[in-house]
Parts: sequence; structure tokens; C-alpha cells
Amino acid sequence: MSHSETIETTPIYGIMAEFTNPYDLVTAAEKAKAAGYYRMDAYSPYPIEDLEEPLDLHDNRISLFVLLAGICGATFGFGFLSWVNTVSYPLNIAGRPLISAPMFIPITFECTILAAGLTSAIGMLLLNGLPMPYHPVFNVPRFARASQDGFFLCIESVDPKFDRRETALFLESLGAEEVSEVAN
Amino acid sequence: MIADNPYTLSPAAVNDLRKHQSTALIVGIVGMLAMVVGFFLTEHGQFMRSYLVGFMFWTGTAMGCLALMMIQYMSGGAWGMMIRRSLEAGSRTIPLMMLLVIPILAGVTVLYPWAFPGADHLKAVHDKRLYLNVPFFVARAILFFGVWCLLMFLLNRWSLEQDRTGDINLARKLEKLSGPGIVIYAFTMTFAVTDWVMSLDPTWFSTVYGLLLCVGQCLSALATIVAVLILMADKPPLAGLITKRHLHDLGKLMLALTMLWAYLSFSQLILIWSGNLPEEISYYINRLNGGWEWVGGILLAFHFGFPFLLLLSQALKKNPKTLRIIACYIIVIRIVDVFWLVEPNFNKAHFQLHWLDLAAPIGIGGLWFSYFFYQLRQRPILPVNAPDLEKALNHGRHH
Amino acid sequence: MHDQPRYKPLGETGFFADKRQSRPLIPGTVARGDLREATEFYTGKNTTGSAAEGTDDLDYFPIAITKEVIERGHERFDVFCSPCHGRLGNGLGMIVQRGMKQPPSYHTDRLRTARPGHFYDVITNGYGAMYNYSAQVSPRDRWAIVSYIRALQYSQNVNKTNLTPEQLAKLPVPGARPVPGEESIPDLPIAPPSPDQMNLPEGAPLPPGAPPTPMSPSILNPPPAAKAGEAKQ
Amino acid sequence: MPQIFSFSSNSYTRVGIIVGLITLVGVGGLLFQLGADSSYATNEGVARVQPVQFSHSHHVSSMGVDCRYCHTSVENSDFANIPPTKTCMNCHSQIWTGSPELELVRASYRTDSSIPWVRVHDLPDFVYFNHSIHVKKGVGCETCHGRVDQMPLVYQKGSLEMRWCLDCHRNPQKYVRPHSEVLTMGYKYPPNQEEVGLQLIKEYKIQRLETCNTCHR
Amino acid sequence: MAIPLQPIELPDEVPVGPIIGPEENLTTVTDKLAGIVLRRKTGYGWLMGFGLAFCGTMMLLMAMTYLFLKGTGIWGINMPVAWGFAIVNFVWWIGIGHAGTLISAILLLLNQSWRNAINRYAEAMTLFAVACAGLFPIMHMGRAWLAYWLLPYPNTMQLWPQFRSPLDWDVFAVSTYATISLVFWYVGLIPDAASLRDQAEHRWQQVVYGIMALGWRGSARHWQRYEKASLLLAGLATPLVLSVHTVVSFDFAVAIIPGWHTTIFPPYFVAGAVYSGFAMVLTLMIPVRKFYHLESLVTMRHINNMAKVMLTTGLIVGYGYMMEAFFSWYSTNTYEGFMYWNRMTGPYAPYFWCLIFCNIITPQFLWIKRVRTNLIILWIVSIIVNIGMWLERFVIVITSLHRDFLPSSWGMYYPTAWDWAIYIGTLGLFMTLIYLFMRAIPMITIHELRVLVPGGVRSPQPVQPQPVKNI
Repeated sequence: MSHSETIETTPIYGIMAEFTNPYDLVTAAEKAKAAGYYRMDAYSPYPIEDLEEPLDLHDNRISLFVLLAGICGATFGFGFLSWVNTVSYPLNIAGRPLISAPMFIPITFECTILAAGLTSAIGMLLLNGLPMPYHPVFNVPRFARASQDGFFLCIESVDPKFDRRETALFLESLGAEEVSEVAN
Repeated sequence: MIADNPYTLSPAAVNDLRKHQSTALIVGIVGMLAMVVGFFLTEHGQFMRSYLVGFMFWTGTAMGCLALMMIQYMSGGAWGMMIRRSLEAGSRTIPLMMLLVIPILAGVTVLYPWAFPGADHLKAVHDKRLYLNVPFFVARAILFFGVWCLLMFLLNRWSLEQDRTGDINLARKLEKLSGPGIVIYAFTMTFAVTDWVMSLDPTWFSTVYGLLLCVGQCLSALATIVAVLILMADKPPLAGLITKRHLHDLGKLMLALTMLWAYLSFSQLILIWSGNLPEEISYYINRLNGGWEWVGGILLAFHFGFPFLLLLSQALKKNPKTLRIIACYIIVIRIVDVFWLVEPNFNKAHFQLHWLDLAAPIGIGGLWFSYFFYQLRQRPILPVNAPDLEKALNHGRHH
Repeated sequence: MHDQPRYKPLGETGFFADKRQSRPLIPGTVARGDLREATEFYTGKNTTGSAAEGTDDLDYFPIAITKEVIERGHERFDVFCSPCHGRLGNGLGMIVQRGMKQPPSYHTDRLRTARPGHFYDVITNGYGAMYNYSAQVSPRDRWAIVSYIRALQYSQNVNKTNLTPEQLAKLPVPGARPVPGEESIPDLPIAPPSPDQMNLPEGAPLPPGAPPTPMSPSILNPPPAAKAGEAKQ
Repeated sequence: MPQIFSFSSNSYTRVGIIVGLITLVGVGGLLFQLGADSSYATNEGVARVQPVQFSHSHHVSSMGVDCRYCHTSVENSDFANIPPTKTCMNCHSQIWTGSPELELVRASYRTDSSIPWVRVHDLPDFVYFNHSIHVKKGVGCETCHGRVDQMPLVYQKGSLEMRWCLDCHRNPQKYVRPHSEVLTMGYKYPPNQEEVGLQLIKEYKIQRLETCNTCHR
Repeated sequence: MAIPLQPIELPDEVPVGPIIGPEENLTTVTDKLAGIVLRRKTGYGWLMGFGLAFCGTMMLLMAMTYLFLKGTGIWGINMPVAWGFAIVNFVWWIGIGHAGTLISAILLLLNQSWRNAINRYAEAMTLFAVACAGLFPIMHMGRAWLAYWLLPYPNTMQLWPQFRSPLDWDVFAVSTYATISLVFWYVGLIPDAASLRDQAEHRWQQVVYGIMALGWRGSARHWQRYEKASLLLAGLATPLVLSVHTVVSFDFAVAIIPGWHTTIFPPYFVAGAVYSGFAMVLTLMIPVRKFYHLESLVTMRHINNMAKVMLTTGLIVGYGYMMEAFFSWYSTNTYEGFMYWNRMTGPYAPYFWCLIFCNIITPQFLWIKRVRTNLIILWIVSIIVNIGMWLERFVIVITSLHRDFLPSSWGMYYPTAWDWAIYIGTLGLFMTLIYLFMRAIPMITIHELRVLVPGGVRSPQPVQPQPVKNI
């Protein structure tokens, strides 16, 4: 417990609990959900699939974006090549038709992959709100372990059920190794 | 066979298989009768061509089973464990196909232009007489089937023995044979399809042809096996053992083979089309003119595009019903592909679908399925003593 | 790529003393089809010996004179001769007005009676202050220019009685109708009549001195050179 | 762990990314403009200093000398030649004989050495260009070279970029003239040039030559 | 990836070993790999290796400078062999560049967890190999400063690149491949950069890795999207890898030169590329594993599996040779027949037989498990395969060109010192980049390795990060 009386009045980002292993984290998240919290996030050094349920991780938008980008890339690729070869710069190559579909496939394919690939990476970053060098959770001194071997659960102050004292006690009751307030 | 083997087919499942077996047998016999009628009613060349379509497709399916079986021994993976026994049953139909090759060998001089009387005046035929002559052709066919039967025999025997003894060395032996076995399969099948299909146009050649047909065979086999597996999936002992993850993996493999087939087909098309050399381009001129271009278009759209899109969806792959429909669909379109490989060599002027082209694949297919179902119920559906079985069954159970 | 190490017309090189990439022809070089066997055509001199008359200038045209030839001559004359000789051949060209020594007018008896070969010789070899134009004007064009000079001489020396009343009526009044594009030339006394004013049949050889029609597209495509045999007629 | 980055770094990052992207596109466009379209790259409109300050404006406009008086081979050769010194001397042996500006010309004639004229229109060596066919097909001198009759010192009027060539090769009807007007300076195209052009294309059998080997042979 | 709720089941082949040593846990994995970057002092071994490689880079730069001054005439290329070392080396490097993305992508799709220990390294290798490969076509163009003309952009020539030419497909394929590989690699790097940031001891390290990490904080929401994006990238990269060498094979096969124009080229080139790529990974990985004491992370199982992949792809390549040989006879085409006969008996026959020895005969030893698990022999085999794959490209390019259709156009190809300088120089550049990479970035993807840690927990007692010993 590291929260002190002096900072009690300033608004905080949330309250964070550290766990030593992934199983405790998953259990804690499940219990927090059962207790009615929903504005919370877990932090771990590697992805944990079992957090999907308690944290409601069901964001599939990125697949949709990638699909759309792929379709756009393919359409653009084939359309561009057709336009170039018929309108902008028609050239007779060995008597073959101007729209030589087989010869357009490689570039169309590459355009598709390029558009979809860049979208999946950039889309992931954008949806995650990255780059974001500053974030309140970094204010927790122990949080450096989150990228190494620590497992954290943070209940955010925007949660309607959030109460500074209650929530902290609740997290402690889940067997957290350390519970700390996250300054804003 | 061990009586208390938990994976022995339940009586209900065996019953089902029996029923399917007799249905298939009836279809097969009707088809065969139709073919006999066709033999007397139509020109012999047409009969032989239609027969070749049926023979090539079902031989390919049987051989695809053998190849997939060896691949799964090499690569491991849960998907392989689930279908290993079905693949074994599929491979055990090779002797049946060995019987069915006899009409081809008997009809060489009717079917293959290089064997026509007076074909020697063609320079291409003359120059490759060393290879394309009837005795050598027959000898090769016998050799190929001999090698395949040997592979099939050993793999099946050791697998059964493993059920009985659980000897870990058998797993090693199976793996050790599978490696060279795949190499042998690739080489022999390349020459086999060169003999049986490519030499229908003795002037034409393509180096990727063997690989392309091998991939097609694996796809036919996988589609057949997946369809049959799902047929049995709701009865013990498979019910409850097959997870969505297994189906997903099989669907992914089907997708991969579909894409590989498209990739190789496209490679062959673009290279021959861009090279535009007279001895090569004739192949596509025959197949992209006079109505055949529609068959080509159908293959592009429905052998690649449509199944590709369907198999992209995770939901469709994980659902047994939809996956079975897709598998059956792939079997049909595979037959169209074989038809497209064989027939345009002869009906050069315009597209033509003879009723024998339908009767032959159905007739031979009936016989093949009947024999396949018979073989399938001979053994437990899962290899009980295979080292990775436990892991394979647990595949996808953490969800 | 942009500038390849190769020799181009008028290019410079350090290799030869004269720094020119274009090399002079080796003496005696004959281009294919350019043996110049038809001496009369190429020199304008008589080879059969009529020196008794005091001159060996050719007294006939070694090519067939057609309307096209005269038109060609007109054009070439305007390009190469008119700066000094003036458009009318009166020796009052623009350069003369700027200080060049005035050349003689064509409309003198000496030049009216001069043989065609004389004009050809002057173009080929120069005369007095005039440099030769052999580099600029091809032999065939030289003959065409000579034919046009003849036409010019004729146009400035027509006996009015030879004209029909219609033609007389069509004769332009001096200064009333300047030739298009030549407004700046102030000393134009009279415009040459056009061939259709002379009632000539289409394609027929013109009498010496027939004036040309305005420039027509075919001028740029001169007919093939006349054979040596025809030239003698 | 203490925060490594300050609270404001988030805003800096976002602004930085957006500004960076805009700059990248902007700098790219600017470089393209400067690198490819400027007269620095094309020499368009840059008058060249010649060893002898020959004025086309004087000789053509004031003297009325025909283009072909000097550029004799333009009609029947790929190369519209620079005249030999002798052509200058046709007149200048008589007039301006003492002019110091012309000393180089006279010296050249005396010593049979070339005047090192500076080339103004220099196509790359991988481009084949033929003057005679253009003249024969009704392309005016002015179309490519501009109002030479108004240039005291000749400069390059067009960019001579490939798109400049293609503009006409693709749409000859925009530029083609009757044969009689090829040498005309200040030619006024008729209002219905599109129609006239198409008619001339038919009459002169002009092809829209756009294949690579038309010029790159 | 699920939490490994029970220890990963050891595979049947116990002697070969597990994916990751049983003594490792979350803390040690992170410390070990981050420590190599953050705390390890630059050793003499590294400095010497880097110095040597850097000399090679300098040689490359000098040779390239001279090339740009004088033009490609300094090379041995001429008619009829107009494609010499530049194309041979281009294809060779591109081929080597195939292993990385293949390992990352296909094995990720197939859930093959053994990829985790080697994918970062292999991907870095991909990037550097593609960088080396990309240099060659640009140099071969002669006017390298106009290389941007290859890109389709509205230009003053008002024309477009010839989109129906495989050489232009190359531009698209290679640049797409480089871009997507870089993106894939960087995306994989983000969580590891965060680890480095959080372990860093110096302010500048914190800032540098902090910027690289983009503020990654390991949020479960982020991980979920991250996993999805990685899977999608892998799904896209897999066909991309195949397409790149397919397009490279089109460079040859679309032409009608005997020995180039054959339909097996696409799959056979792809297999060859993977073959040489895995050989290069092994060539580099075996010593690195030893010097950096990564035996418990890059286990014998990895090595064994890579050897198996090499064997498989080597067999496909062998199949390709056989098909070419058989169909050159079966085609009854005079030129095809002569081409193969000339390969086997012509002036370049020694190269051909060398290639057969390196590519077909040597890898057959990989059937034997003892060879696959003997590091020294395996290392030698992988080097031989690298040489063999270079020879393969040499034979394809040179022998097909040096005998033109007309005997009057026959010739020979002799590489010059500049050819060699540039080729060896790219090896130097490649190694320079590899050395820098090993110092700056964790060689092994830490966050993926964590998934494999038995139990997925930290050390029972806090481990004090120890400075890693110098070599």
C-alpha cells in the first residue's frame, strides 16, 4: 500500500495492482468484472488470451480495415495498370491485348499486399493510440516490470464503481503483491 | 486389432459406412454399365478419353491420399493424426486403380496420338520414340503401380502393427520411409502424368506439369477425406474427438493447396503465354478457344476464386456442415480440372461434353468410394499407439 | 547516355588538328549514284565543242522545264538569290540596300541573251563579288533557278500586244496589290502574272520565262532528276 | 519507473508525425518542381552567349533572310545545319567588312577554322530526331523554336522534355500547319484549328507515332 | 497464444531437446537477451569481426564509386553475357532474404512455436540481404542516380514504366517485400523495445528505446490488437515471400532463352530461395549461438528443424534440375537440348557439376540425424549450400547467355576484380549490419520467447541483472 493521505484530494488515473503470475491476473480480472468494474486494463509482458473474456477484448476492426485496404489495393493496382495501358500510355507489346490480365497479376498482387500490410501495422498503432510516450501508468515505479515479468491490473478512476479506498481494498483482497495509486 | 481399442468404429458408424458402401457400389455399377453401353455405342477414342478423365481423377485421389499420409508423417501436426486412418484407407484403393489402368494400357493405340499408326512422321514423336513407345509405356505403368503399392503396403502394415504393439520404433520407421517416399511419389507421379496426360499432345511439354498435378491430387484427396471425416464425425468414436480447431486446420490446408494449385497454374499460364512459342502455346490455344475458354474461366473463378474466398472465412472452416459442402464442391471442380486437362487435346475445334465424360468419373468414383468405405471400416479410426495422438486430440482444447 | 562518346555533325574533337569531328571527303570520293557523268547537267558547259561562238556555256536546259520546275526555281530564288538580286531580279535586294555592291539587273539585253549555262555557271562558281552557291543549291535546283530567271526576264519584258484584252484587264496596277507577306518591299513595280493568267494547259512545258504560281505543296517534292538522255532534247 | 517522457511529449509526437508527413510530401513536390520542371533542368528560355553575337532578330526580321538561306539542309536532312563561315561571308565580304564584332568570322574564313558556336537545342543522344520529316509534315519552325525572328540571341523555347515531344505526337492536330506556312513566323492558327488540323493530318498522312522506337532507335 | 497452463509437452525426439531450456523463466529470459544489448561491454571479438566487415563495406563503397564514375564497363559483362555478377548476386541475396519472413510468417501461421527463438534474427537477415540485393539492379542500371525512374510517378517523359515487364514487377515485388518485412520486423520489435526501455540504465538508452517502443505499455487491449495485426501481417507476408522469388524467376522465365524459359522456374526458385535462406540462417546462427551462450534459447530442436527444411527445399531444387534435364530432352527442341548438354559438358561444366555436388549431393547427408545435430558438420553443409546456390544462379545466368542462338554470337564471361570487389563488399555490408544489429537490438524476440517459458512465471527470488561477460 503506497497511497498516502496527502495526495488523496488530487484526481488520479486509477489504482493498480501487481501480480506475480498470469493466473492470478486472470483470476483477478474475472473477479473485478464480477464485482461490476469494467473500466480497467491489464498489463503483461506477453499476450494472455484468457483475458479476452474478463476485459471484453473483442476488437476485430483491424481485420475489416485490412480487408478493405486489400480490396482497395487490388482495385487500384489492376485499375491503374488498365488505365495506363489503354488510356495514358497504350503500347503494342508483341501483339498482345492492351489489357493483358495475366501480366497485370504480379503488380496487382503486390499492391494488394502492400496496402493491406501497411494498414494492419498502422491500423494497429492507431487503434492502440500509439505512439503515446507519456502515459499515467508509467508513474507507478514498479510498472517497469510490466515489460519483463510483472502482471498488472489497473482499475481506472473513470469507472462508475471506482472509489479510491474501496477499490484499493478490493484489489488487495485479490492477492495482489502490491497495490498503488496511479497519478494522473 | 485390439478389441478394447477406444477408437474402433462404433457399430453405428460401421453401419453407416456399410450403407454408403452399397450406395456407392450401386452408383459404380450403374456407371460402369453405362460405360459398357457407351463403349459399343460411341467411337472408341471418345470412350477412352472419358475413361481417362475418370481414371486420372480417382487415381489421383488415391495417390493424393498416399502423399498426404507421408507428408503428415513428416510434418506431424494434429490435422494429420485425425485423418491418418482415412488417408490409409484411401491409399489402399491403389490396387483397385491398378486394375482399372488395364483399359488404358489396352487402348494406348486408340488414345495416344503418338501411338497412332503412322505417328512417326511427326518429328517430335519420332525424336522421342525412345521414351514414347507402347512396351515402355506399359512397363512404366506397371513399375509406377508396383512402387506405389509397395509404399502403400509398408506404410499401412506398420501403422497397423503400431496399433497392436505400440512399438516406438515403428513410428521412426514410418517417418523414415515417408521422407524418401514423398520423393519417390513426386518423381514417379511426374513421369506417370507425363505418360498418361501430357503425352496426349506429344509435341507439348511443361516442366511444372508434374508438380501441378501432384498438388491437384493432394487437394482432391484432402477434399475427399475431409468430406468423409465429417460424415463420420457425429458418430462415436469420432464424435467429441474432432474439435473445431482440427477442422480449422484442415480447412487451412485446403486453402493452402487451393492457392498452391492456382499459383502453379498461373505460373504455367503466364510463362507459356508470354513466351508464345509455337510448341508450347498450342496447349493454351486449344484450351482458350472454341468454347473451352469458358471451362478455363470456370476453373479460374470456381477452382480458385470462389473456394479461396469461402476458405478465408474462419467460421466456414470451423463449421463441419459448411466445410463438408466446400469439400464436396472441391471434388466436383477437381473433376472439371482433369476434364480440362484431357479433353481439349482432341476436341480442338469447339467445346464438347460427351455423356461418357460424366458417366466415367461417376462410375469409377462409385467403385472407388465403395472400396474406400470398405477399407475404411477395417481399422480403428485413430492410430491408438501413435506417439503424438494425445497431443493431437488435445489440440484446441484450451479454448 | 545523354552524351555518348560518338562523333556527330559539327561536333568538336581534340583528336584532329582542325578540331572537327566531321572529316573532309577524301579527294575523288564519289557518293553512290553521284558519279556526275552527265557533264552538261553538272557543269552547264557544252562538251561537244561550240567554242567558236566565244563561249562554251550550254545553250539549252539539260532538264525538262515544267511548271513544277519553275515553281521550285521561284522558291529557291527567293531563298538564295533575292537578298541581293531582289525579288524581281533587278539587283535591288535588301542587302544591296544595306551596302552590298549592286549586282547587275537581269533585265538587260546582255543577260536576256545570255545562255542558261551562264547562269548555272555563275551559281556554281560565283561571279565577281558573288560567292559560289554550290554548297547551298543542288545542281537540279540551280537549273530550276535559271528557269525561273528566264521567267522573270520574260515577265518584265512582255510585249503588251501579245496579251489578250482579258489578260490586259487583269494586269495589276503597280502598288495596288502587293504580294502577300512582302509589303515591306517598297520597290515592287509589278507583280508577276500567274500561270493561269497565261492560259497554259496543265502540266505542259512552259515557254521560257513563264512565271510561277504561288507556292504549292508539291514544290517540296521535286520530281526525280532527269535522265541524261532527256537532258539533251 | 519514472516517466521518461513528459506529458506534453504526446502532443509533440502527434504534431510531429503530421507535420513530418506534410513536409515529406511538400518537399517531395518541391524537389520535383525544382529538379525536373525548372529551367535549371531543361535550359528552357536560357539565352546562350555565342562567340559571335549573331542576331536572328536582325537577319530575319530586318533583312528578310529566309531560314533556309543558312539552314540549307533542314528540308532534306535530319540535321538543320549551322552554316559554314562561307555563308556569312557571302554578304560580309562586302558589308561590315571592318566591324570588330565580325573579326572572328573573318578569321575563321581566313584560317579555315570553325567558329565554336554554342549549341542551343541539344537533344540527348538516345533520341533520334529528323528535321526534314517534321518540315514535310507541316510542323512550323516556330512550333518548336519559337519566334526566332524576335530573338537577338537564340534561346530554347520548349522544354525539350519527352512529354513536350509527346504533346504534339499524340495530338498533331493542335500544331500542324499547311505547308505554305511552315516557315512563317507569328502564324495565327485559324479558330477551327482542330478541324483544319485533322484535315491536314489526313492530307499529309500524318501518323500519331508514339512507339518507343520512333525516337529511341 | 494461450498461456502455457502446463509445461509444453516435450516432443517425441527427446534427444534433440525442447524448444527452450527448462532452467529459463520470465526474468532470466528478459535479462539474458536485454543484457546482451544493454549491459554487455563491446568485446574484442565483436570489434574485430565488425572491423573486418566494415573494411568490406568500405571496399564496396569504393568499388561503387568507381563504378558510378566509369560505368558498368568495368565489369566483365558484355555481349552475349550482358547479365553477369550483378544479377547472379541479386538473385542470391534475394534468395537469402527469404528465410526470415518465411520463418516468421509461415511458422506463425502454422503455430510452430520453435520459430520464436530465431525469427528476429532471421528477419533482420532478410532486411539486410534485401538491402544488399537491391543494390545490384541499381548498380546494373548504369545510371544509378536515375534509379527512381523505375517508380511509376507522373514524370516529364509522360510515360510509365513497362508494367508488363517482369523487370518492373521486380521493382514492385522487391520494394513491397522490403517495406512489409521492415514493418513486420518493427512491429515485432515494439514490445521488446519497451523491455529495453524499462531495463535501460542510461538516460540516452531510455530515450532511444523509448522512442522505438512508441510508448508500448503491454496493455491487454493493445496485445489483443497486436496479436491480430501480427497474424494478419504473417498471412499477408507468406504469399508475398512466394511472390518475390516467383517474380525473380519471371525475370528469366518470361524470356525465351533456353535454360530460362521453363515453367518449373517459379516453384523451383522459391524453394531454392528458402533453401539458401535457411542455409544462411544456420551459417550465422551456429556461431552466434555459441559466442553468446544462447544454447538454452536456440536449442538443438531449432537447428534440427532448420536442417530438415533445408533438406526438403534442397530436394525440391533437385526435382527442378531433374525436370529441366528430362524435358530438355523430351521437348526435342534443338536449343533446349543443346542448352542442357552444354551445361553438362560445355566450358562451364565444372561449375555445373560443382553446383550439383553442393546443392544435390551434400544435403543428402541431412537425411541422417547425426549430421543434422552435429553443429560443425551442419555448419559446413550450410556453407556448401550457400556456395551451391550462388553457383546455381551463376550457371543459370551465364551458361544460358554465353551460347547465343547463332554461333557467331557465342562468347565467354570473365568477372573482373571489380565484380569480385562489389560481391565481397556486399558480404561486408551484410555482416556490418548484422554486427550492428546484434549490438543494438535483442537478437531473439523476447516477448515471444516468454510465451514458451515453462509456467510463464518470474524467478522465485529476484535476480540481480549481471553484466554479461565479454567474449
